[in-house]
Amino acid sequence: MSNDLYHEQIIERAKRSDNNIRLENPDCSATVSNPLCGDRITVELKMEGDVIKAISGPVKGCVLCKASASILAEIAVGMKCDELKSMASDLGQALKSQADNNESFPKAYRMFYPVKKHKSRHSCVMLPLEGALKAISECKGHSGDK
Amino acid sequence: MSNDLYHEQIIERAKRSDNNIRLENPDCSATVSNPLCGDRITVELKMEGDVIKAISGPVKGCVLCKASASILAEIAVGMKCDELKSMASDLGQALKSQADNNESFPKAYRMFYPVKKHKSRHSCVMLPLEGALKAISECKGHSGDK
Amino acid sequence: MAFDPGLAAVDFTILRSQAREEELHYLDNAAMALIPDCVINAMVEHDTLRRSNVKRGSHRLAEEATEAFEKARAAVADYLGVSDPDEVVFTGGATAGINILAHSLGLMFERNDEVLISQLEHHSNIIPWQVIQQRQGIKVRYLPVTPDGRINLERAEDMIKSRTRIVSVTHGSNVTGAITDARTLSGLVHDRGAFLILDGAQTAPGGPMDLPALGADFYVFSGHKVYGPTGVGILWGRKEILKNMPPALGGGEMIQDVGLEKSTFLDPPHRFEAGTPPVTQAIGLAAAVKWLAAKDVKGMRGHLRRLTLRIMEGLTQLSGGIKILGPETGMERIPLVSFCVEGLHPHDICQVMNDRHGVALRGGFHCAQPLHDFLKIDGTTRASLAIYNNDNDVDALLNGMEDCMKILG
Amino acid sequence: MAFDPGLAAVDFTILRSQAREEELHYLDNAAMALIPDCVINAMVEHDTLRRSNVKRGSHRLAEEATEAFEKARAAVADYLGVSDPDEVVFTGGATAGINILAHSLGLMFERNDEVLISQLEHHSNIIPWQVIQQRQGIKVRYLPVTPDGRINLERAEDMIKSRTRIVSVTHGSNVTGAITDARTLSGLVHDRGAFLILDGAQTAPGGPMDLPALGADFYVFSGHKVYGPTGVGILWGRKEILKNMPPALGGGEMIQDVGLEKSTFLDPPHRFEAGTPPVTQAIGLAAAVKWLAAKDVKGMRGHLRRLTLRIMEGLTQLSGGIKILGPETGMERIPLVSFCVEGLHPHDICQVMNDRHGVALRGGFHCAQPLHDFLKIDGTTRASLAIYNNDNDVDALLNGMEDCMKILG
Ligand SMILES: Cc1ncc(COP(=O)(O)O)c(C=O)c1O
Ligand SMILES: Cc1ncc(COP(=O)(O)O)c(C=O)c1O
Repeated sequence: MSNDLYHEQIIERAKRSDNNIRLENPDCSATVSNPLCGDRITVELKMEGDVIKAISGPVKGCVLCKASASILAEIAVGMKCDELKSMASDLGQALKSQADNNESFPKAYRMFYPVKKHKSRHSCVMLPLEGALKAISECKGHSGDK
Repeated sequence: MSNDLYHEQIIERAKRSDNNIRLENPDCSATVSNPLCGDRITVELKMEGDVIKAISGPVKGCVLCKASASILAEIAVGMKCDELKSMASDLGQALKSQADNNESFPKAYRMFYPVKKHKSRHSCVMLPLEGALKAISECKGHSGDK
Repeated sequence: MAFDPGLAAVDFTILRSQAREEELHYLDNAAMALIPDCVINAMVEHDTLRRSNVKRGSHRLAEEATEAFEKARAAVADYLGVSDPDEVVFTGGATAGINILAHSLGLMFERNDEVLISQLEHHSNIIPWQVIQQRQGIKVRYLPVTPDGRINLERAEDMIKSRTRIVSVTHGSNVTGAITDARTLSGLVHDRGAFLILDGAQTAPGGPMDLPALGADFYVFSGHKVYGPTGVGILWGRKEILKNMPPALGGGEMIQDVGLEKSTFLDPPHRFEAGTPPVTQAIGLAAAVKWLAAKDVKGMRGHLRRLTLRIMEGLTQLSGGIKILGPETGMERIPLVSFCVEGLHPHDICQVMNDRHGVALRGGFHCAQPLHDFLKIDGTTRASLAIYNNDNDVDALLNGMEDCMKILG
Repeated sequence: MAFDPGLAAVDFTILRSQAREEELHYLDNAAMALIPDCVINAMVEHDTLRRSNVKRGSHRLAEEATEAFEKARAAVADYLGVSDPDEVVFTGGATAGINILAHSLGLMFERNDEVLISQLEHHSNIIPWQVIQQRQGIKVRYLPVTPDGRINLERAEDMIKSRTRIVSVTHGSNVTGAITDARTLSGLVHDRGAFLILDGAQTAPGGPMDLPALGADFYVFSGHKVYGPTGVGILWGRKEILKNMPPALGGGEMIQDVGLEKSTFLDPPHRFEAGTPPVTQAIGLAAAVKWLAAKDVKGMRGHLRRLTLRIMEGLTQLSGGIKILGPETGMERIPLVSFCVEGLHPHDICQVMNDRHGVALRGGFHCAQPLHDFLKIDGTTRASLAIYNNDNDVDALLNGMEDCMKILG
């Protein structure tokens, strides 16, 4: 059953996610959307130097996008910007790779292995990470350090 | 052999035609061309009232066009404008008709029966007649009578 | 005798059991209909026997290809109920047709001229006009939509002004299913001296028609939605208007004379067919409309009306709050149903319906974002029907939706 | 071992003896090449198994169709020697490609900007620029042609001015057969900050290439001349330029966000693919270039060079005054030969060659009227070769021409 695109773990994760908590006075935020799906997600961050201290924001999206956002909310806190960046890049690579196992996926995202075969849905999984990276880049833009 | 598009009678007729005699002081003239082929023909007329007195003009065209022009030069003299017009219309109809004999063709043009099957070449046969009709309409335009 | 969709289904390899392993309830026909074997065969036959360029007959293949191509034009004219095949222009699709119109008619616009479209247009009938607006300072205005998803024709009378040159609207909405009353609208449009363009992408599949009776000046549609091939479409226009319209796209086979400074052009339809046309696809399209016209079209229409009604009633009965867009049950609509389910994303619905029930649906904005903005909804799920669909497909849809709402809800 | 055209000919139903009763020496390949069975089969397979609209995967068929379509894009990129498939835009043909460029780049032109083309262009690379000229007051200028039918690149240096935005020329002439030295020209063009467009309609059939090495910014070609289907073509462009180019044709599948006043667009290639693309034909085109690439392309080129030479030498030896256009024997040319026979009309030649000898030629202006005006000739007869042509075809041509001149002369 876990080769189904929408397997239980993902659906449960998506249902559990509460995506409407807003941060007060976030340091930065970004909204990204996927015109093909109509997914739209706003990521708000609180930073301490290079480290993510809090993350939240409303998600309007499909099950994959919600589950992915929920995982991110759980694991991003405490991460450095670079770590997040390389995790996003690993996930992107893993989705595109030819390997027929889930080992190249970042651990927290292994449940998304069945998405691999569905190219048109890769962006649903990636969107929350893209939002976070975009928020970070706004942050850096504002604070002036590169 | 006479079901060949280019049968001997047509080729001979085209070869015999001398298409470079020009009329002195024609009453009217018109140039028509067929952009698909590059055929171009100028028809010059001398009129007496409604009757064609002389016809000539340069033909740059294919065998079908030349043969058709040569026939026209032979039979047009003495014709009334309306007669020419209805002959042109008859020929056009005959080329388009479904009949499998040449009886609907104006007598002088029966040699063009095999062209019927070749829609793209109908215009080669029609071009000299169209030139003559255009010349006539110019004539009338100038003399003012309708 | 009742209409038997099975008599159409057998014409499609993809619908015969051997072709695919898993069940297929194809309800995505408004995006693209399946293609019957005889249409494929007509194209294969052309490509293997008469393959050649057209419009000039310098050898036998070219002559045969040209004749087949022009016969295809005549077959489409027949299907549309139009007496002059020269009013039928082959294009790449409905989108290409509207772009040709926007760019060609655009050459005749003056600053501050207006084009009136509607809020329920497909993007293909919005963006081309916005491009002309940006380039030439004309104004694009929008007829509003009624709450039940129809173009509000009551507003047409005062929105069509003396500066309105074009009214361009969908003949049948790919989202709400509403059908535009073209006769009434064309009267209003012509009273003001404007032209009426109908986007027929969703109405052309309905069977042979009497296009002149609609009163429109132009009508476009796509081959792939009328059981024909991709890569081809039709632009129909009234001869008198086409004759005075400059071409915006140029190339071979549409010119009279080419000079270094200026060129002159052939009469329609060739003037608007720049370059080598989609020859094989035109022949396929002709085969498709002939195939459709030979079916029991009246029976098909009744059958599809009945299935549409079953879907609407069945969805309404599901608990969980399904909202159906468009005209109410019983009102005229094309055979499609778009709906929203409170709290569920259309893509999730489509995925579960596909994976667990073999039902092919489409979810999202259906290329009609302004309509969704107006209705304040984030996307819809759409089931759209074609001649081969049957009660089984509707059962699969309704049962599937029940399951879907349980799983995702 | 010598290249055996028979190994290609067997791939074509139309060339296998059973298919047509009469002999066929098809020498009209520059207008349209024949299509091999495997290309037809690839399209039939797609239409019967994966028929669906693309760019959105809401169900299995749609996902499979989208994947096949994007794989086709990658196959074309491979054929062109381009590393990024997103630089490959599917169009309706070469003509559609140039029109897209003219209209899109046209949106970026200012009054008095210049576009430089040449006197040997195909109409498809003349009319689109004349349309923009008329609409926007830009200036179209013409590079002259040398007596042996090449674009005179020596004049390029002073004709490309600071106001020149675009240089758009044929890569291989469909009349003279001359090949344009793109590398040299691209240097001159880029020195002046302009863009170079190559019309590759006649060079694309030459086999897999290294497009980036030519230095051009854009390259267009048609499917039907590379053994692919009608109704599809390719526009290749450098990513950086495509990214900054506004779309001139609008519709579905190319938008980011549609507002009532203004819309934003997707990145290339989708930005330039408005509406449902020619899905099945794109897949056919990919099959065609893969088929061609798998042949002994080097052998084919040598073989076609040899046949071209035989035609040139054979025609020269016929008494009656045949004048061959284009580069002299031995100089590089694409495998076609256009010629004039003193006193004979090209259509008469084509008709007799078809009726009496089964040779398919093309006669007329070949959509290049300005070239014919420049050379002061009323039309030419053209024999053009493809991978399946053999010495038999050349014999038929040469013997036929001898007969033809006897009959008509
Ligand atoms: C109402 C409507 N108009 C236009 C189109 C565009 O058709 P195509 O994408 O075939 O050009 C569609 C198809 O999606 C449609 O539904
Ligand atoms: C040099 C050249 N350019 C452009 C074209 C136009 O190609 P198409 O008619 O397929 O658009 C042709 C084909 O005739 C050609 O030979």
